[in-house]
Amino acid sequence: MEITILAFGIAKDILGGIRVNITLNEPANIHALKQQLEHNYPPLKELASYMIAVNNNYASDTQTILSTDEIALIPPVSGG
Amino acid sequence: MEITILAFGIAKDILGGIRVNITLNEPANIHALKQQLEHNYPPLKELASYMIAVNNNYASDTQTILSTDEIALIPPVSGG
Amino acid sequence: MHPNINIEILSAPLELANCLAWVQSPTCGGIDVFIGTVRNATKGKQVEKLEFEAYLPMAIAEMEKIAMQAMEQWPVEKISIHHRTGILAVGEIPVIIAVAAAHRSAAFEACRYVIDTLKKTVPIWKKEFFADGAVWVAAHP
Amino acid sequence: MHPNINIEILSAPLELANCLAWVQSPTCGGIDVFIGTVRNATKGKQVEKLEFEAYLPMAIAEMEKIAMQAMEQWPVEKISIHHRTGILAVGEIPVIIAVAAAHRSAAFEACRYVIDTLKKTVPIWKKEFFADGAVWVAAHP
Repeated sequence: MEITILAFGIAKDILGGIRVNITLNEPANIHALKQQLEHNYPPLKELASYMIAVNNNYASDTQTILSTDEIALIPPVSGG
Repeated sequence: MEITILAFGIAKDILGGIRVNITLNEPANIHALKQQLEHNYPPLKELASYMIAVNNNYASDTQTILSTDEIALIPPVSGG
Repeated sequence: MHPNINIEILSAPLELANCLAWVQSPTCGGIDVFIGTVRNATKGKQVEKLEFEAYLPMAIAEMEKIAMQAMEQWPVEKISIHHRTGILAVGEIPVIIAVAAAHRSAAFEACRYVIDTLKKTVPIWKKEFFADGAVWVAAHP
Repeated sequence: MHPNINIEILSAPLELANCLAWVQSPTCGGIDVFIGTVRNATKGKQVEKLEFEAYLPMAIAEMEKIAMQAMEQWPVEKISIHHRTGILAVGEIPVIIAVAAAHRSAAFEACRYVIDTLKKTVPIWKKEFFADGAVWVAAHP
Protein backbone atom coordinates (compact mmCIF):
# COMPACT_ATOMS: atom_id res chain seq x y z
CA MET A 1 0.00 0.00 0.00
CA GLU A 2 1.04 3.60 -0.48
CA ILE A 3 0.90 5.93 2.49
CA THR A 4 1.63 9.62 2.85
CA ILE A 5 4.13 10.73 5.48
CA LEU A 6 3.93 14.21 6.97
CA ALA A 7 7.39 15.54 7.84
CA PHE A 8 8.41 18.40 10.12
CA GLY A 9 11.55 20.22 11.18
CA ILE A 10 14.73 18.50 10.06
CA ALA A 11 12.69 15.50 8.80
CA LYS A 12 11.10 17.79 6.22
CA ASP A 13 14.60 18.70 5.01
CA ILE A 14 15.71 15.02 4.89
CA LEU A 15 12.59 13.80 3.07
CA GLY A 16 12.61 16.81 0.76
CA GLY A 17 9.07 17.94 1.50
CA ILE A 18 6.20 18.24 3.95
CA ARG A 19 4.32 15.31 2.34
CA VAL A 20 6.14 12.29 0.91
CA ASN A 21 4.62 9.03 -0.33
CA ILE A 22 6.10 5.67 0.62
CA THR A 23 5.15 2.12 -0.42
CA LEU A 24 4.87 -0.63 2.21
CA ASN A 25 3.96 -4.33 2.05
CA GLU A 26 0.70 -5.11 3.86
CA PRO A 27 0.10 -5.65 6.69
CA ALA A 28 2.53 -2.96 7.84
CA ASN A 29 3.45 -1.79 11.30
CA ILE A 30 5.50 1.13 12.61
CA HIS A 31 8.69 -0.92 12.76
CA ALA A 32 8.38 -1.80 9.04
CA LEU A 33 7.66 1.83 8.19
CA LYS A 34 10.78 2.99 10.04
CA GLN A 35 12.93 0.42 8.23
CA GLN A 36 11.57 1.53 4.86
CA LEU A 37 12.05 5.20 5.74
CA GLU A 38 15.65 4.63 6.85
CA HIS A 39 16.28 2.64 3.66
CA ASN A 40 14.91 5.44 1.46
CA TYR A 41 16.37 8.31 3.55
CA PRO A 42 19.57 7.14 5.32
CA PRO A 43 20.21 10.52 7.06
CA LEU A 44 17.26 9.66 9.35
CA LYS A 45 19.63 7.22 11.09
CA GLU A 46 21.82 10.15 12.13
CA LEU A 47 19.07 11.88 14.10
CA ALA A 48 19.25 11.84 17.90
CA SER A 49 15.91 9.98 17.74
CA TYR A 50 12.59 10.16 15.96
CA MET A 51 9.04 9.00 16.54
CA ILE A 52 6.11 8.14 14.32
CA ALA A 53 2.69 9.59 15.14
CA VAL A 54 -0.50 7.93 13.92
CA ASN A 55 -3.63 10.08 13.91
CA ASN A 56 -2.01 12.64 16.25
CA ASN A 57 -0.73 10.12 18.80
CA TYR A 58 2.76 8.76 19.30
CA ALA A 59 2.81 5.14 18.08
CA SER A 60 4.71 2.09 19.36
CA ASP A 61 6.80 -0.07 16.99
CA THR A 62 4.17 -2.85 16.95
CA GLN A 63 1.21 -0.66 16.02
CA THR A 64 -0.40 -1.58 12.68
CA ILE A 65 -0.77 1.06 9.97
CA LEU A 66 -3.87 1.49 7.83
CA SER A 67 -3.78 3.36 4.53
CA THR A 68 -6.35 5.79 5.93
CA ASP A 69 -4.18 6.78 8.93
CA GLU A 70 -2.53 10.18 9.18
CA ILE A 71 1.15 9.31 9.63
CA ALA A 72 3.73 11.88 10.75
CA LEU A 73 7.49 11.66 11.16
CA ILE A 74 8.42 13.46 14.38
CA PRO A 75 12.12 14.32 14.79
CA PRO A 76 13.39 15.49 18.24
CA VAL A 77 11.04 18.25 19.41
CA SER A 78 12.31 21.63 20.64
CA GLY A 79 9.30 23.80 21.42
CA GLY A 80 8.94 26.24 24.32
CA MET B 1 13.70 59.11 77.72
CA GLU B 2 10.58 59.39 75.63
CA ILE B 3 10.45 57.58 72.32
CA THR B 4 7.81 57.42 69.60
CA ILE B 5 6.57 54.02 68.47
CA LEU B 6 5.14 53.52 65.00
CA ALA B 7 2.41 50.89 65.00
CA PHE B 8 0.88 48.95 62.09
CA GLY B 9 -1.88 46.45 61.47
CA ILE B 10 -3.36 45.06 64.65
CA ALA B 11 -0.67 46.83 66.73
CA LYS B 12 -2.14 50.14 65.60
CA ASP B 13 -5.52 49.02 66.93
CA ILE B 14 -4.01 47.85 70.26
CA LEU B 15 -1.94 51.00 70.81
CA GLY B 16 -4.79 53.23 69.64
CA GLY B 17 -2.86 55.06 66.96
CA ILE B 18 -0.12 55.04 64.35
CA ARG B 19 2.27 56.98 66.61
CA VAL B 20 2.36 56.48 70.36
CA ASN B 21 4.88 57.87 72.85
CA ILE B 22 6.39 55.70 75.57
CA THR B 23 8.80 56.54 78.43
CA LEU B 24 11.79 54.28 79.12
CA ASN B 25 14.63 54.40 81.67
CA GLU B 26 18.03 54.94 80.02
CA PRO B 27 19.95 53.07 78.79
CA ALA B 28 17.15 51.09 77.18
CA ASN B 29 17.25 48.05 74.95
CA ILE B 30 14.63 46.21 72.89
CA HIS B 31 13.86 43.80 75.72
CA ALA B 32 13.07 46.69 78.08
CA LEU B 33 10.92 48.35 75.43
CA LYS B 34 8.90 45.15 74.90
CA GLN B 35 8.34 44.80 78.65
CA GLN B 36 7.13 48.39 78.93
CA LEU B 37 4.89 47.99 75.86
CA GLU B 38 3.33 44.80 77.23
CA HIS B 39 2.82 46.50 80.60
CA ASN B 40 1.07 49.49 78.98
CA TYR B 41 -0.83 47.43 76.36
CA PRO B 42 -1.47 43.89 77.69
CA PRO B 43 -3.27 42.67 74.51
CA LEU B 44 0.19 42.65 72.82
CA LYS B 45 0.88 39.45 74.80
CA GLU B 46 -1.99 37.73 72.96
CA LEU B 47 -0.42 38.22 69.53
CA ALA B 48 1.08 35.21 67.75
CA SER B 49 4.38 37.14 67.89
CA TYR B 50 5.71 40.62 67.26
CA MET B 51 9.02 42.21 66.39
CA ILE B 52 10.57 45.61 66.92
CA ALA B 53 12.28 47.35 64.01
CA VAL B 54 14.90 50.03 64.56
CA ASN B 55 15.63 52.33 61.62
CA ASN B 56 13.93 49.93 59.18
CA ASN B 57 15.73 46.79 60.39
CA TYR B 58 14.48 44.00 62.63
CA ALA B 59 16.20 44.35 66.03
CA SER B 60 17.36 41.73 68.52
CA ASP B 61 16.35 41.90 72.20
CA THR B 62 19.79 43.13 73.27
CA GLN B 63 20.00 46.03 70.82
CA THR B 64 20.24 49.46 72.51
CA ILE B 65 17.72 52.16 71.66
CA LEU B 66 18.58 55.80 71.11
CA SER B 67 15.99 58.57 71.33
CA THR B 68 16.75 59.48 67.73
CA ASP B 69 15.97 55.97 66.38
CA GLU B 70 12.86 55.26 64.33
CA ILE B 71 11.15 52.49 66.30
CA ALA B 72 8.32 50.41 64.84
CA LEU B 73 6.15 47.71 66.37
CA ILE B 74 5.74 44.93 63.78
CA PRO B 75 2.92 42.44 64.46
CA PRO B 76 2.82 39.19 62.38
CA VAL B 77 3.12 40.20 58.74
CA SER B 78 0.70 38.98 56.05
CA GLY B 79 1.65 40.59 52.77
CA GLY B 80 1.56 38.98 49.36
CA MET C 1 18.61 50.14 44.94
CA HIS C 2 20.51 47.45 43.02
CA PRO C 3 20.29 48.27 39.28
CA ASN C 4 18.75 44.87 38.44
CA ILE C 5 16.06 45.11 41.14
CA ASN C 6 12.81 47.04 40.82
CA ILE C 7 10.59 47.43 43.91
CA GLU C 8 7.37 49.41 43.99
CA ILE C 9 4.60 49.75 46.57
CA LEU C 10 1.58 51.30 44.91
CA SER C 11 -1.90 52.39 45.96
CA ALA C 12 -3.13 52.10 42.34
CA PRO C 13 -3.86 48.82 40.47
CA LEU C 14 -0.70 46.87 39.60
CA GLU C 15 0.16 46.51 35.91
CA LEU C 16 1.65 43.17 34.88
CA ALA C 17 2.95 44.72 31.66
CA ASN C 18 5.14 47.11 33.69
CA CYS C 19 6.82 44.31 35.66
CA LEU C 20 7.33 42.26 32.51
CA ALA C 21 8.78 45.16 30.50
CA TRP C 22 11.17 45.92 33.36
CA VAL C 23 12.66 42.41 33.55
CA GLN C 24 12.73 41.53 29.83
CA SER C 25 16.21 41.37 28.37
CA PRO C 26 17.84 39.91 25.23
CA THR C 27 20.08 37.75 27.45
CA CYS C 28 17.13 36.03 29.15
CA GLY C 29 15.42 32.89 27.95
CA GLY C 30 12.74 32.64 30.61
CA ILE C 31 10.66 34.77 32.93
CA ASP C 32 8.65 33.39 35.81
CA VAL C 33 5.90 35.62 37.15
CA PHE C 34 3.85 35.12 40.28
CA ILE C 35 0.60 37.06 40.50
CA GLY C 36 -1.29 37.04 43.77
CA THR C 37 -5.05 37.52 43.42
CA VAL C 38 -7.71 38.19 46.06
CA ARG C 39 -9.70 35.00 46.66
CA ASN C 40 -13.43 35.13 47.43
CA ALA C 41 -13.04 32.84 50.46
CA THR C 42 -10.61 31.94 53.24
CA LYS C 43 -11.02 28.78 55.31
CA GLY C 44 -14.49 28.35 53.82
CA LYS C 45 -15.67 31.83 54.83
CA GLN C 46 -16.70 34.36 52.18
CA VAL C 47 -14.33 37.33 51.81
CA GLU C 48 -15.83 40.68 50.77
CA LYS C 49 -12.62 42.68 50.34
CA LEU C 50 -9.06 42.99 51.67
CA GLU C 51 -7.05 45.91 52.96
CA PHE C 52 -3.26 46.03 52.77
CA GLU C 53 -1.19 48.34 54.94
CA ALA C 54 2.59 48.72 54.53
CA TYR C 55 5.41 50.19 56.62
CA LEU C 56 6.70 51.82 53.47
CA PRO C 57 10.45 52.45 53.73
CA MET C 58 11.08 49.22 55.66
CA ALA C 59 8.88 47.14 53.34
CA ILE C 60 10.86 48.37 50.35
CA ALA C 61 14.16 47.69 52.15
CA GLU C 62 13.06 44.15 53.12
CA MET C 63 11.90 43.38 49.57
CA GLU C 64 15.24 44.56 48.22
CA LYS C 65 17.03 42.27 50.72
CA ILE C 66 14.95 39.30 49.53
CA ALA C 67 15.67 40.08 45.88
CA MET C 68 19.40 40.37 46.68
CA GLN C 69 19.32 36.98 48.46
CA ALA C 70 17.60 35.45 45.42
CA MET C 71 20.26 36.88 43.10
CA GLU C 72 22.98 35.40 45.32
CA GLN C 73 21.37 31.95 45.31
CA TRP C 74 20.31 31.59 41.65
CA PRO C 75 21.71 32.91 38.36
CA VAL C 76 18.88 35.36 37.68
CA GLU C 77 19.28 38.68 35.89
CA LYS C 78 16.42 40.92 36.92
CA ILE C 79 13.74 40.93 39.60
CA SER C 80 10.69 43.18 39.80
CA ILE C 81 8.40 43.17 42.86
CA HIS C 82 5.27 45.31 42.95
CA HIS C 83 2.94 45.29 45.96
CA ARG C 84 -0.40 47.01 46.31
CA THR C 85 -1.78 48.87 49.35
CA GLY C 86 -5.29 49.98 50.23
CA ILE C 87 -8.67 48.31 49.69
CA LEU C 88 -8.78 45.47 47.13
CA ALA C 89 -11.87 43.72 45.78
CA VAL C 90 -12.05 39.98 44.99
CA GLY C 91 -10.01 39.26 41.84
CA GLU C 92 -7.69 42.25 42.25
CA ILE C 93 -3.92 41.81 42.42
CA PRO C 94 -2.03 42.46 45.70
CA VAL C 95 1.39 41.39 44.43
CA ILE C 96 3.35 40.68 41.25
CA ILE C 97 6.85 39.16 41.23
CA ALA C 98 8.69 38.81 37.91
CA VAL C 99 12.09 37.10 37.65
CA ALA C 100 14.08 36.90 34.41
CA ALA C 101 16.97 34.47 33.90
CA ALA C 102 18.99 32.92 31.11
CA HIS C 103 17.47 29.53 32.01
CA ARG C 104 14.00 28.82 33.36
CA SER C 105 14.96 26.70 36.36
CA ALA C 106 16.61 29.65 38.13
CA ALA C 107 13.65 31.92 37.32
CA PHE C 108 11.14 29.47 38.84
CA GLU C 109 13.17 28.82 41.98
CA ALA C 110 14.03 32.45 42.64
CA CYS C 111 10.42 33.59 42.08
CA ARG C 112 9.16 30.97 44.52
CA TYR C 113 11.77 32.04 47.07
CA VAL C 114 10.81 35.69 46.76
CA ILE C 115 7.07 35.17 47.34
CA ASP C 116 7.59 32.64 50.15
CA THR C 117 10.05 34.93 51.95
CA LEU C 118 8.05 38.10 51.29
CA LYS C 119 5.11 36.59 53.13
CA LYS C 120 7.32 35.89 56.16
CA THR C 121 9.43 39.02 56.54
CA VAL C 122 8.09 42.07 54.68
CA PRO C 123 6.19 44.50 56.96
CA ILE C 124 2.88 44.49 55.10
CA TRP C 125 -0.41 43.58 56.77
CA LYS C 126 -3.63 42.20 55.35
CA LYS C 127 -7.07 42.73 56.85
CA GLU C 128 -9.84 40.41 55.68
CA PHE C 129 -13.40 41.78 55.62
CA PHE C 130 -16.27 39.34 56.06
CA ALA C 131 -20.02 39.99 56.24
CA ASP C 132 -19.77 39.86 60.06
CA GLY C 133 -16.54 41.75 60.72
CA ALA C 134 -12.86 42.06 59.88
CA VAL C 135 -9.60 40.47 61.11
CA TRP C 136 -5.90 41.16 60.68
CA VAL C 137 -4.54 37.95 59.14
CA ALA C 138 -2.12 35.85 61.24
CA ALA C 139 -2.21 38.31 64.16
CA HIS C 140 -3.33 35.76 66.73
CA PRO C 141 -2.26 32.11 67.27
CA MET D 1 -11.13 20.65 24.98
CA HIS D 2 -11.50 20.53 28.79
CA PRO D 3 -13.43 23.66 29.88
CA ASN D 4 -10.64 24.74 32.27
CA ILE D 5 -7.88 24.40 29.65
CA ASN D 6 -7.08 26.96 26.96
CA ILE D 7 -4.56 26.04 24.24
CA GLU D 8 -3.63 28.28 21.33
CA ILE D 9 -0.94 28.09 18.67
CA LEU D 10 -0.62 31.47 17.00
CA SER D 11 1.43 33.01 14.22
CA ALA D 12 0.92 36.51 15.69
CA PRO D 13 2.65 37.92 18.81
CA LEU D 14 1.43 36.33 22.05
CA GLU D 15 -0.44 38.55 24.49
CA LEU D 16 0.24 37.91 28.17
CA ALA D 17 -2.95 39.79 29.09
CA ASN D 18 -5.05 37.22 27.18
CA CYS D 19 -3.56 34.26 29.08
CA LEU D 20 -3.94 36.05 32.39
CA ALA D 21 -7.54 37.09 31.76
CA TRP D 22 -8.39 33.53 30.78
CA VAL D 23 -7.11 31.94 34.00
CA GLN D 24 -8.15 34.62 36.52
CA SER D 25 -10.96 33.53 38.80
CA PRO D 26 -12.44 34.70 42.13
CA THR D 27 -11.66 31.29 43.64
CA CYS D 28 -7.91 31.57 42.89
CA GLY D 29 -5.31 33.09 45.18
CA GLY D 30 -2.29 32.71 42.96
CA ILE D 31 -1.28 32.54 39.33
CA ASP D 32 2.12 31.38 38.13
CA VAL D 33 3.10 32.40 34.62
CA PHE D 34 6.08 31.20 32.62
CA ILE D 35 7.10 33.35 29.67
CA GLY D 36 9.73 32.03 27.29
CA THR D 37 11.75 34.72 25.52
CA VAL D 38 14.18 34.47 22.61
CA ARG D 39 17.75 34.76 23.93
CA ASN D 40 20.44 36.51 21.90
CA ALA D 41 22.87 33.60 22.33
CA THR D 42 22.99 29.82 22.68
CA LYS D 43 26.11 28.01 23.90
CA GLY D 44 28.01 31.27 23.51
CA LYS D 45 27.04 31.74 19.85
CA GLN D 46 25.04 34.79 18.78
CA VAL D 47 21.48 34.03 17.68
CA GLU D 48 19.94 36.26 15.01
CA LYS D 49 16.40 34.89 15.02
CA LEU D 50 14.39 31.71 15.63
CA GLU D 51 11.79 29.91 13.58
CA PHE D 52 9.13 27.69 15.19
CA GLU D 53 7.21 25.08 13.23
CA ALA D 54 4.32 23.08 14.73
CA TYR D 55 2.39 19.95 13.74
CA LEU D 56 -0.77 21.81 14.58
CA PRO D 57 -3.53 19.35 15.54
CA MET D 58 -1.14 17.00 17.32
CA ALA D 59 0.67 19.84 19.13
CA ILE D 60 -2.66 21.07 20.48
CA ALA D 61 -3.66 17.54 21.51
CA GLU D 62 -0.31 16.96 23.28
CA MET D 63 -0.54 20.28 25.12
CA GLU D 64 -4.05 19.40 26.26
CA LYS D 65 -2.76 16.03 27.55
CA ILE D 66 -0.03 17.79 29.54
CA ALA D 67 -2.51 20.26 31.03
CA MET D 68 -4.81 17.36 31.97
CA GLN D 69 -1.89 15.56 33.65
CA ALA D 70 -1.07 18.73 35.60
CA MET D 71 -4.69 19.06 36.75
CA GLU D 72 -4.64 15.44 37.93
CA GLN D 73 -1.41 15.93 39.90
CA TRP D 74 -2.02 19.32 41.53
CA PRO D 75 -5.14 21.19 42.71
CA VAL D 76 -5.09 23.85 39.98
CA GLU D 77 -8.17 25.44 38.49
CA LYS D 78 -7.26 26.79 35.06
CA ILE D 79 -4.38 26.41 32.63
CA SER D 80 -3.70 28.49 29.53
CA ILE D 81 -0.89 27.58 27.10
CA HIS D 82 -0.13 29.79 24.11
CA HIS D 83 2.68 28.93 21.67
CA ARG D 84 3.95 31.00 18.79
CA THR D 85 4.96 29.81 15.30
CA GLY D 86 6.96 31.49 12.55
CA ILE D 87 10.00 33.76 12.70
CA LEU D 88 10.79 35.38 16.07
CA ALA D 89 13.34 38.07 16.79
CA VAL D 90 15.48 38.24 19.96
CA GLY D 91 13.28 39.29 22.90
CA GLU D 92 10.05 37.97 21.37
CA ILE D 93 7.90 35.41 23.20
CA PRO D 94 7.61 31.81 21.89
CA VAL D 95 5.50 30.48 24.76
CA ILE D 96 3.33 31.59 27.68
CA ILE D 97 1.95 29.22 30.32
CA ALA D 98 -0.42 30.54 32.97
CA VAL D 99 -1.70 28.37 35.83
CA ALA D 100 -4.24 29.57 38.39
CA ALA D 101 -4.84 27.81 41.70
CA ALA D 102 -6.38 28.44 45.09
CA HIS D 103 -2.89 28.20 46.62
CA ARG D 104 0.40 29.22 45.06
CA SER D 105 2.35 26.02 45.62
CA ALA D 106 0.16 24.07 43.18
CA ALA D 107 0.35 26.87 40.61
CA PHE D 108 4.18 26.91 40.70
CA GLU D 109 4.56 23.14 40.51
CA ALA D 110 2.00 22.63 37.75
CA CYS D 111 3.43 25.48 35.65
CA ARG D 112 6.92 24.03 35.95
CA TYR D 113 5.60 20.58 34.98
CA VAL D 114 3.81 21.98 31.92
CA ILE D 115 6.85 23.79 30.48
CA ASP D 116 9.26 20.93 31.26
CA THR D 117 6.96 18.35 29.65
CA LEU D 118 6.01 20.57 26.71
CA LYS D 119 9.68 20.77 25.73
CA LYS D 120 9.92 16.96 25.70
CA THR D 121 6.72 15.82 24.00
CA VAL D 122 4.92 18.54 22.02
CA PRO D 123 5.60 18.36 18.25
CA ILE D 124 7.02 21.83 17.78
CA TRP D 125 10.46 22.47 16.29
CA LYS D 126 12.84 25.37 16.70
CA LYS D 127 15.41 26.44 14.12
CA GLU D 128 18.21 28.71 15.30
CA PHE D 129 19.65 31.20 12.81
CA PHE D 130 23.27 32.29 13.25
CA ALA D 131 25.41 34.58 11.08
CA ASP D 132 26.92 31.47 9.43
CA GLY D 133 23.87 29.25 9.01
CA ALA D 134 20.90 27.63 10.74
CA VAL D 135 20.25 24.43 12.71
CA TRP D 136 17.21 22.53 13.92
CA VAL D 137 17.68 22.39 17.71
CA ALA D 138 18.28 18.94 19.29
CA ALA D 139 17.98 17.13 15.95
CA HIS D 140 21.38 15.47 16.16
CA PRO D 141 23.17 13.83 19.11
